[in-house]
Amino acid sequence: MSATMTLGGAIGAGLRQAMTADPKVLLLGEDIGKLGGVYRVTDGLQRDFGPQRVMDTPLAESGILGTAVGLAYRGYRPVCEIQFDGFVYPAFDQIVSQVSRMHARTKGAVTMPITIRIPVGGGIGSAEHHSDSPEAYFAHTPGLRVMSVADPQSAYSLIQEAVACDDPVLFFEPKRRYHLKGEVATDGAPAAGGMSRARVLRHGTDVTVLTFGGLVQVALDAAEAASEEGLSLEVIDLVSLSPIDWPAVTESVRRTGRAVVVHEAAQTGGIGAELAAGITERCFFHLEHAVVRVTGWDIPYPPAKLERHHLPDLDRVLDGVDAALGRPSSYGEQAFA
Amino acid sequence: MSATMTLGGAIGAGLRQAMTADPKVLLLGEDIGKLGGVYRVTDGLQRDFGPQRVMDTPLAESGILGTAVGLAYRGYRPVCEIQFDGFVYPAFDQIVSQVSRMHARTKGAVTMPITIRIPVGGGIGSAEHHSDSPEAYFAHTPGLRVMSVADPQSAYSLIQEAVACDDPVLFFEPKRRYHLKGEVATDGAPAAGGMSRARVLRHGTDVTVLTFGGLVQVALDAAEAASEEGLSLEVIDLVSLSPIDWPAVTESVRRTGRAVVVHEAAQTGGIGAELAAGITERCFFHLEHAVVRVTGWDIPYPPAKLERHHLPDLDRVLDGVDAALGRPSSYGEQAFA
Amino acid sequence: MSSLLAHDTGTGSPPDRGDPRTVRLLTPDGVRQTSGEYAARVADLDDAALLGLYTDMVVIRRIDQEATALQRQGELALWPPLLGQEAAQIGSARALEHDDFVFSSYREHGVAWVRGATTAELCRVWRGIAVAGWDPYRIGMATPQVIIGAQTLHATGYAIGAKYDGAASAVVSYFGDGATSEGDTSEAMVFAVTYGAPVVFFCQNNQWAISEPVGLQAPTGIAARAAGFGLPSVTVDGNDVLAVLAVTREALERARAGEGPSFIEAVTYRMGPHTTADDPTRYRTADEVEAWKAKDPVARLAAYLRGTGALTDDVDAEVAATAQRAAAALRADCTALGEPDGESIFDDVYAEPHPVLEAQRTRFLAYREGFEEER
Amino acid sequence: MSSLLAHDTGTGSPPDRGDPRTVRLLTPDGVRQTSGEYAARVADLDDAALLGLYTDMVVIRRIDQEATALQRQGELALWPPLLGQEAAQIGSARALEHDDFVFSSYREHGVAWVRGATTAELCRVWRGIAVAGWDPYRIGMATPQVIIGAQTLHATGYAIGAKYDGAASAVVSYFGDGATSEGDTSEAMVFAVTYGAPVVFFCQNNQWAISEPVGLQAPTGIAARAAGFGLPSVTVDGNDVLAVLAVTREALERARAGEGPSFIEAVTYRMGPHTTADDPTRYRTADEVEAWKAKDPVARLAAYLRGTGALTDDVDAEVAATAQRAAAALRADCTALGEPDGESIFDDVYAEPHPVLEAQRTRFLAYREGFEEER
Ligand SMILES: Cc1ncc(C[n+]2csc(CCOP(=O)(O)OP(=O)(O)O)c2C)c(N)n1
Ligand SMILES: Cc1ncc(C[n+]2csc(CCOP(=O)(O)OP(=O)(O)O)c2C)c(N)n1
Ligand SMILES: [Mg+2]
Ligand SMILES: [Mg+2]
Repeated sequence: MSATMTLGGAIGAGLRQAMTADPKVLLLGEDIGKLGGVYRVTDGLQRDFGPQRVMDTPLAESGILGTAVGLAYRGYRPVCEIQFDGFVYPAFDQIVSQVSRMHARTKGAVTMPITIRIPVGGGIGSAEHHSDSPEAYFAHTPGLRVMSVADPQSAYSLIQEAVACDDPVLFFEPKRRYHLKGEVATDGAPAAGGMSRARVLRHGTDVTVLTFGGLVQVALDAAEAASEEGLSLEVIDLVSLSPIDWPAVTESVRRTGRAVVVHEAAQTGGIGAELAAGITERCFFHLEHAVVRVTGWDIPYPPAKLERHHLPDLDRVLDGVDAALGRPSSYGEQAFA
Repeated sequence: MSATMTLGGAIGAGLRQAMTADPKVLLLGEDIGKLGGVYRVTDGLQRDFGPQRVMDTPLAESGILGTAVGLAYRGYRPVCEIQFDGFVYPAFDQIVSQVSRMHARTKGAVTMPITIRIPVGGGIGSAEHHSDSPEAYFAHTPGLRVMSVADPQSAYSLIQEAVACDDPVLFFEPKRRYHLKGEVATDGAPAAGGMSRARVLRHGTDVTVLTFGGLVQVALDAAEAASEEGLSLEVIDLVSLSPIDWPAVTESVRRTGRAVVVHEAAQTGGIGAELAAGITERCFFHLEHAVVRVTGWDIPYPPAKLERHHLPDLDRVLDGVDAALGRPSSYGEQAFA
Repeated sequence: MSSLLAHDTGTGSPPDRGDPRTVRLLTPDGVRQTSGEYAARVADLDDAALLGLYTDMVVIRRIDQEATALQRQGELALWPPLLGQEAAQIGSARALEHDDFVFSSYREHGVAWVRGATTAELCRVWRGIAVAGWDPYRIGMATPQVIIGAQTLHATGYAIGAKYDGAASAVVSYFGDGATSEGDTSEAMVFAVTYGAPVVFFCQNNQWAISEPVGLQAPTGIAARAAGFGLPSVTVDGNDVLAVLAVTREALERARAGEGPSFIEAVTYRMGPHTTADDPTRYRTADEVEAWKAKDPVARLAAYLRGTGALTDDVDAEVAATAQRAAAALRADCTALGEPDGESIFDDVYAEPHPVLEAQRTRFLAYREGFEEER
Repeated sequence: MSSLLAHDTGTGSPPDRGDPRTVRLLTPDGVRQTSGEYAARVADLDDAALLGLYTDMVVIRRIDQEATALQRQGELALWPPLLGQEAAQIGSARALEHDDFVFSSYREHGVAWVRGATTAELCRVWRGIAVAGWDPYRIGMATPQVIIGAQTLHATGYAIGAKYDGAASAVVSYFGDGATSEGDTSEAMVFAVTYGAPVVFFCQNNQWAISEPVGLQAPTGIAARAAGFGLPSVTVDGNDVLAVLAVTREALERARAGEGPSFIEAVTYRMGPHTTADDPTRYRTADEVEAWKAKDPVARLAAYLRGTGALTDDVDAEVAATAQRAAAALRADCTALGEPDGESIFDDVYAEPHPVLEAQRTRFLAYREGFEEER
């Protein structure tokens, strides 16, 4: 069976599937019930599963996560929605000190199969605190898994895997892709590989472009544009940001000898830093050039009308590719303090 | 003038100096008044400056930081103490969404000269949540400055610079070094370089060892041990973790061609990732080997009796140095997933 | 704690939510209460003054309407309408002195207007060209806060600072019913009480936090919660501009007199959507909205002023013209707002030099230059 | 809200803090109150049962003392003494049923003891060999929580789950006076009320949060704060084991009957230091400590039982011997606790396979091997 779905709709369908499969799965978050969430991802679920399994919560993110910890303690499998990326920080303590550590703390006696769904990133002309990319904070936190989806099929399959996973999972949903439509197979096993596996979306030989979530399409577009100039880019959707699928990354970069990492978050200490460090550790003698980072600048997310100056786009990806190839680019000496 | 002080005492003396110099400086935190803080860093300050300038606060870290934002708005220069590293997370939202963004948000109209003092790190046999190293979270956050001190003289000078800085500063104080004694010059200009400058503590030619805070002495000891084997290690105390003093780092690594980064925090996404990425970007053609990371493992901080297995020590630093030199070490192929 | 609650009903009409303690000085039909403690606090308001409040409300409603239209036309990215909350905002803001300070949420256009924000400044955030509309120190009001509840602590800290300075300034923090659930709001009350901060917590209980009814946040009421923290706490008819003015004056007076913080729950209603991106028909009934129309804050004052004869058709036409001029200015100023240069995103991130960011700026400029050359 | 407060004084003796609403069933001199609502709730406790409570308190006090000694001798890294809080902990814990669940802070050794933690389990955390002492599901009690206030939300979530399961289980969350300031504690009350969670918030107001007096956290009182959130809230003499048992039974009954959450403030005193690392003479007077000695919870019950004749010198010697055996077991079990293998730090970080961490484990093992070879 298959159906055309938006990315948001696919997550909703995946959640419905997960709730049907396991009565212990329940959702909690702000406005997720009657309204179906501000992005309508949970549309219809409260109607069909009732207010106990789709809980509109008080407006308190620490409360949502702390309550989820207790529910998990009791044997439930809570799926928390944080309304926007920028609103996850009030829950940071519960995530970093409780959710992530409970299994280790109790030597495995207590599992925390909590999924934390977060609409993420910019490119949608939104208000302050509605376009953050906080994934690096969580990828640096032991005990958590972090992933991001980029297309409806992955969204449908991987949300189910995330919910079924006995570890806590940060599940980032790129807002700018919510309305993207695609064909989704709803039967059979989930997409090959599973939630911790990267996916090579385009094979290439000159440079490996690594990205995830909202910028996957940008990278693919850049690869298409580059091919017109005779350049062959390999594009990898990392999917999993913690753990990173190193075998897949390593295999590709050893082949191409050059890597460009693309993300929206600030450069310093972003996922790109870990990728650059880890790639260099694993592929040093295969590398023709330092790993190049094409990222958001080290600034608070700018106002909507200026976000295009902040966000990596096709041209900035190509600029990074130029840098990786040792061609003229903006990555000159003076670009590094 | 100079005096012998512990590192903790030097911070207290620096704070006293800052409070004397500027009546707008005030301190707030839990137990910092009558008790003088659990590490006695603020000992005597409430007695001498009164409870308005040394405020014992209710037990609420978000409250402390949010109140500091308001005080800064009003023209004060608040110095907040977070009692232990692991208790900063409840304040994460105020730090990341407010403190760090207010100056940019208001186009410079409102400054946030807030210093956030945090006793940091392990090695002291302490309880859960009392040995965290959260610096990478803040170094990834635009708008913040992050620093760590390692000796009494730096502590004395740099706490004053941090307080005088018009930007918010995370000021990490390594707990395991609080009782370290040293001679502190209390007159004259602050130590050359200032708070954003790294310090070369030991000159060497074979490998550059980069570290900060509680592990500076470990690195120096390792360098001493290595020198007995005829190896010449350069040891750099980064001091500033955001911004990193790239000119100093680059100069050294270009010379040695090899770098080892040492920190206590989890490896994935730690400061070491940014250093490895940034060094490789700047020194790729000078590097003889990938930058090696000697860090805490990707685990929640272990119980006290096991912390020695987690923390980089002299031998693990030397193991990393071996890896950087291409000698046999634990950093074989199989050590990278 | 119950002694801390203000109990003056100020009216004989049936109270909202069956609560006999709601302060009201104007009935929905426009009958003014002239006796009692709270009435005395606004006894100085003659018809001219009331006409001033009325004008404010009509103007801000018109501005709100125009901004909503500007959003529909693509000139604004988003707008959170205040429709229905004019009395709560104008009444409270008009109680403020110049040296007072406001920390608000995102819907307080009426407060900003009274504090002196220009029409251009009202638009900047929502047009997406800035994350702040104005210089806070110029108008004595912080820029809109998006993180729910965060500003309650800022207000408290500012108030503590004002107290330390020996200033006569008081601080008002505006927030919604939903915000009362956030830990920050509770912590703010704790800090305010502990330090006796001259801060007024002004909760506009507009019945909804996006799609969530207030009963989900505070099934047993909001004002009582504040009283539990030790704050003098009062519930006021938030659609009664006079009553709102009276209770805010009282709270500010208390603050300036060194008697510490207090809490006001203004019971009102968000007549429109949460923002222009919201569809309230998904979560509330037309009947409910209709029922609240009967309590319209502007109509209520109009009815009273019609009764006294102060508001004639001519006067009302003048007020409407004033409002229309404001709306026209809003439109003109909004559409004239230029877009800042891209490079400005690097400005003001730090107050002091930051070499890493400056290097990024260099790269940005090199990139842009290279890019333009290519064209 | 005041109607939600429990008002049974249970005694004619002058109340603590001048509060006529503090529940007390045993005066400091050991006179038992036998009439009134709360007395009725513990009317089933005959002398034998009371002797059981007495034994619990003596034993846990002795264990606490031994643990403190073990810390002084270097066998434990740290210990947070419960001295003075025996009645609050034993009285409340003895009200629990097997299927109930506890989420506590770090000082609740008495509660853990009653729930069935072994002497070895009491030591594990403080000896530094684990960050949790026991399997929560075995004894129906979560492991000690260090982050102040965090466990109040866990308790609420667990209670919501129990309610969804249709279980008769109730949940108790223990925390201190200081914890009432944390946003999490307030949010927990909000969630508990909204969902009618069968959870009891049990605040041991021991007057101090390290060096900070309770007046810094809640100048106007703690129980009223909870009442403001809509929780039935009661203040109890926390040094009166009978009264504590009575109010906890009431709250648990309410929870099990589907009547939702409630709040208990047990007024008690931390007789010792905050932890063995603390020096309380820096922040409080000897007089204060002396004054509280007169209200000693163990002595009080002893006085009563001496009066009824149930506690003779012989019986007391037996109790002391029981306590001594527990202390000896604690010492033996503590010092016998082995140190886990270093490699175990990689265990259980994840429940499912994690290649990056497993590679680090490989590196760790390679390092250790190489290191051992070198020797
Ligand atoms: C910390 C945080 N969580 C969630 C949101 C998303 N959000 C924006 S407005 C809103 C509802 C606020 O309701 P209320 O406080 O009653 O204010 P109102 O909008 O009614 O004026 C929510 C949930 C946010 N801005 N900040
Ligand atoms: C979030 C957090 N902040 C600070 C601390 C440090 N700390 C440990 S115990 C304590 C005082 C707690 O006081 P209270 O809640 O009254 O409990 P008590 O120790 O009196 O039992 C503090 C501040 C902590 N553990 N967690
Ligand atoms: Mg509202
Ligand atoms: Mg206490």
